[in-house]
Amino acid sequence: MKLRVATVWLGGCSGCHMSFLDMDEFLIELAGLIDLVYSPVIDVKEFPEAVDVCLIEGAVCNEDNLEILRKIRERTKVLVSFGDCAVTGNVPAMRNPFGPDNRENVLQRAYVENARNNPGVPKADGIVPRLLEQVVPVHEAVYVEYYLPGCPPPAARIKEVLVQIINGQAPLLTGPQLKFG
Amino acid sequence: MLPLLTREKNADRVLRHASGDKRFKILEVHMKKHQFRQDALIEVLHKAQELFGFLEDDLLLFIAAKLKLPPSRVFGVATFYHFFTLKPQGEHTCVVCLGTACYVKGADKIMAAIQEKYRIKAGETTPDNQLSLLTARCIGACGIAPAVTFDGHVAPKLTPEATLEKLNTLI
Amino acid sequence: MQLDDLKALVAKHIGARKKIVLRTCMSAGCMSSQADVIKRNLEAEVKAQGREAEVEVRRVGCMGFCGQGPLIGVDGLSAKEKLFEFVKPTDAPAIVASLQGAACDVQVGNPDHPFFARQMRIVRANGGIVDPERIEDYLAVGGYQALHQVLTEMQPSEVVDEITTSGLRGRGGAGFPTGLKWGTVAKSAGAKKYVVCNGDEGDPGAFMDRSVLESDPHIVLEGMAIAAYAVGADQGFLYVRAEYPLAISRLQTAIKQAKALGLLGGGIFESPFNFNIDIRIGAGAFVCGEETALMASVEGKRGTPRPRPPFPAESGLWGCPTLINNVETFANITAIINRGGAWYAGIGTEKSKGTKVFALTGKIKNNGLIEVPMGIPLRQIVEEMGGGAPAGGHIKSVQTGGPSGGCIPAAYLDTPVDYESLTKLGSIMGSGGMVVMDDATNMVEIAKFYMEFCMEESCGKCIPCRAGTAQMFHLLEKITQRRGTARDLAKLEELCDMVRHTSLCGLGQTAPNPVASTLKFFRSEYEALLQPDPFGPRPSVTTQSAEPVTL
Amino acid sequence: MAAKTLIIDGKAVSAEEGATVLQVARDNNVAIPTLCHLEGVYDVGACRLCLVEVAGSTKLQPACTTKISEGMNIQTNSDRLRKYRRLTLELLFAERNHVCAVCVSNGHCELQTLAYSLGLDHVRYDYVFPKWKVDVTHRLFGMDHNRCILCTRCVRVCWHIEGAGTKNVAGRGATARIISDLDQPWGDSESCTECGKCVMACPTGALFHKGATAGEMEHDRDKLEFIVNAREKQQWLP
Repeated sequence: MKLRVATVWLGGCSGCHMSFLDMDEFLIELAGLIDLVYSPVIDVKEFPEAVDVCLIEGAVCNEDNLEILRKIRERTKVLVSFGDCAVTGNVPAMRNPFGPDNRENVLQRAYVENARNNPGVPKADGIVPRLLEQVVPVHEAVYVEYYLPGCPPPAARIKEVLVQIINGQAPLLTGPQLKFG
Repeated sequence: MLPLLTREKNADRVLRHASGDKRFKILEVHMKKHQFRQDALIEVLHKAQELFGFLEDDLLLFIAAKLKLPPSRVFGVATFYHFFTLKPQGEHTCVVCLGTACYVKGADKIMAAIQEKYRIKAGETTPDNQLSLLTARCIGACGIAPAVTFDGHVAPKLTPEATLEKLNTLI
Repeated sequence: MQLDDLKALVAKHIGARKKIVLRTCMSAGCMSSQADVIKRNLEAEVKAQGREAEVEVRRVGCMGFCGQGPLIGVDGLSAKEKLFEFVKPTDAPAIVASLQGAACDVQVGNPDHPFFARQMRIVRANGGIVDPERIEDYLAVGGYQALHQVLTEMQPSEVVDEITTSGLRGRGGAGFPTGLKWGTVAKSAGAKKYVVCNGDEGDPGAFMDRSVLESDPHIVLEGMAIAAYAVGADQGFLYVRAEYPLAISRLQTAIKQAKALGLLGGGIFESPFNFNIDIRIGAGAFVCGEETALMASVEGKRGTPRPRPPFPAESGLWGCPTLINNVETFANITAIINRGGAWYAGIGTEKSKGTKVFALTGKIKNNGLIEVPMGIPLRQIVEEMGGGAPAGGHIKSVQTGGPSGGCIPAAYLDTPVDYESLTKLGSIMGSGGMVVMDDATNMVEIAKFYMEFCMEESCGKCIPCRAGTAQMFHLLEKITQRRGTARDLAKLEELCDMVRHTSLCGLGQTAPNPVASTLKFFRSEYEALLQPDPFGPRPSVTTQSAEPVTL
Repeated sequence: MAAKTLIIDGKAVSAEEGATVLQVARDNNVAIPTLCHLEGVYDVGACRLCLVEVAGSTKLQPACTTKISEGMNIQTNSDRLRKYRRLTLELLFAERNHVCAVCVSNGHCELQTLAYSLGLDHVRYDYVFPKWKVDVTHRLFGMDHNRCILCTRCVRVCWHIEGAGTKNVAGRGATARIISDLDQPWGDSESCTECGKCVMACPTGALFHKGATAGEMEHDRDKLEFIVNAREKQQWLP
């Protein structure tokens, strides 16, 4: 049976997924080795049950992130923090040092100060999820088995980890393969 | 820019300014007593704080100039020790001892009561400049815990109520 | 000045004494309850009642029973001293009248109380007896005779030998053999050497050194002078916390008086030995109790420690060999010289000789300072001398060693108080703080209290102490706020080990002790606060695909 | 000077008396990680990364300040030491705001390099996210306190190589910080000679040349060693 693999995009720039797509021709080989059951690049709405491996891009920034992450943890055997935002909080977490008001300030900056048309923070339910007081890396919210740092992780590094996992090994990165940033 | 040749240097300005203030004279006499030794810096800072109430930048620069020390060294020392303050203090000070003996006997509750009533945290001064709230690590008065120092006088075996009452009469 | 001149001075001083002496404790504890007003009132009352011929009021240092203060001791009335407790300024007329037999309702203490009876006073022999601001009083109890003896009859090496024989160990906490330290400094080459007295008593809940400095400053000065002679130093520094203004002013007075009589300064007792002592005032930094940090502070710098070796004995103040001992260590010296090292070695246990002063505080009936022989069971101290927990409470643990020590549970109260036994329990002797906690005390909160202390007192130089104590405090906060999980507790334990073994100085190395010892003896209190971890680690999983992939 | 023989990681080596364990290890190609150590200035033993095990001693010793002695038996890379080093780095990353992706020194940072060399793939401790300022008032240089690890290299080069004493540490504990003069904006400092040695010395992106963008800031630490050798040993060529 092929591994049921998911990738998910939380609070991040999607650069890690771009890097994933950068694996080029290996993607074709990969398609024969795994079942991609959930991902921003495929059209599945609900995170499925019984997933073997999930790569998580992005930090935990809002209540939606937290909710889906917990669901993912319950339905997945192995979680991999995918990229610096997931591993360290990285750029999304740069609002944290600005204290308890950082949420309001971020929204103000994004939707009012930088708005060309119709400035105003969206208020209706379900449009902008409530931001968490602090952005946290994935492993502060749920337990994570493996870490794949980099901003973004180069395609070769992602491939290395995937191949090891598919081969049933605990992925092991060493030296510059672990470089943050 | 390289050291400014035209503008007056900070140290010169401070020395000129200090010549009109008697307290600087007293401080200088004190430094002389220590032969302007650099290792007397902490003693000098004690005296300066006693004379001026707190250590402002010009005062630190004056000391640096007289003891022939780089300003960064004087600032580094002044901010290392909790006893020195670089901000002006309120009319009255209230130092709550948070040593272990006082703590197990309820100093935290005394602290909470003052913070709640005067809406200031440790290290802060009320907006009307009446009261500065400080904490001490241990004033060595453990036998009479919990102890609070009001304007330099230690009061023994206090309760939150008694402390607030003392402050009431003080302010 | 020669010894005979001193003796004449003493004889005159004793001759001027009056029959009845009202000893008024004017140490910081009793002063906070208006002991100065009480003394003034007593003096006025003695005059008013016309008793000036027979009665004198004497300012004395700490009598020890601080929790019952202000205290007035009465000598010369009967064979036994009488002790008035909880004295108020308005009690003065009644107290003076009682000297002639009038009834008096001021509470009278029992001098046979185990709090006093179980004590053995060497360091505090003169506390509460001599006037700390009059050198004549100190001379009258044999003061400076030990210094005279070493200067006139002993070689420096003989002094070191005597201290070695006594088995005295450093009273600042670590318990390093004092004789060995003196010997090392004495042997170190150097034209200039220093003697430093560490009076930076920073442990919260400890006030032994304050009391000694306030009550009997000369015993410390004399101890330092003897040490200086033994190691070949001519300059001393006495480092005192700024939080102890009374101790500082009494030391200044004492030094001035000793200099005036030629007991400090040049050519002491008309010998070639010179010794000067300067006071250095701390400014609120616990880390300055660490000897290398203290030296940096004496040099007027930021009080940050440095790696040892080199040890101060070889390279200390300004690179010169430097002897650093604690106040209580120096206060033991005159007795050892006067009565011999062998006598001292006969007190205490095999490895811990002599007596130790403790500040007995916290949830206990009798608060105050006690001096007991080493090896006394902890139970005797807290139950017999201390009278146990106040009504309704039960003793849960005894904290020794302050932020560097640990909490000893009630089940171990039969432990003898000596360096090794306390260390075995995960605590330390420390400088002598002994804070009793009853069953209302939450041990996790206590651990957090100490960790916050260490975090705020960390100098910030080394990473494990600066960032490690901050993380440990954060974890303790999470746990006490019921946000912590078993994983957080594991991280806390991991940091206990790491901070202990990698920190630069004693502050960091011992900072985990209060956490480690409460985890050892009161683990269930931590566990009761932990939260479930539903998104925590999974049972181990394997992912095995059908075909191996080739790269 | 007498030669001493000792064992480092099971290998017998000899070296001149007075040398430190770190010097001898490096001369013999034994890598010991360091952060506060900098060739050319005295050591402070603050980062604790170079701690080694010395047989017969229960205490770990910093290789940078520990002098060798005859018959010493040293372990530089035990499991225990690796664990402590990793923890030390975790504490550093959690302490301030090190965001490698947007750092001027990304790719040229000693902290970053050490982290991956020691296998640090994530930080298990909660990030503190303190609020620190960036001082860009100086004409040529900037100081980002978010990236400072308080190694005090800048302080030491400013005092002992340049002699200006502009930089020092103020405050203490977690709030300790590097200052210029009386904690003024760097640009207002009267003592700064603009020599740039502090920037050369910095192991991270805390001190940087203005105008350097992410990944562009390379520190030239060899220059400092060169200056010291030229000044003290009259040696201009390696």
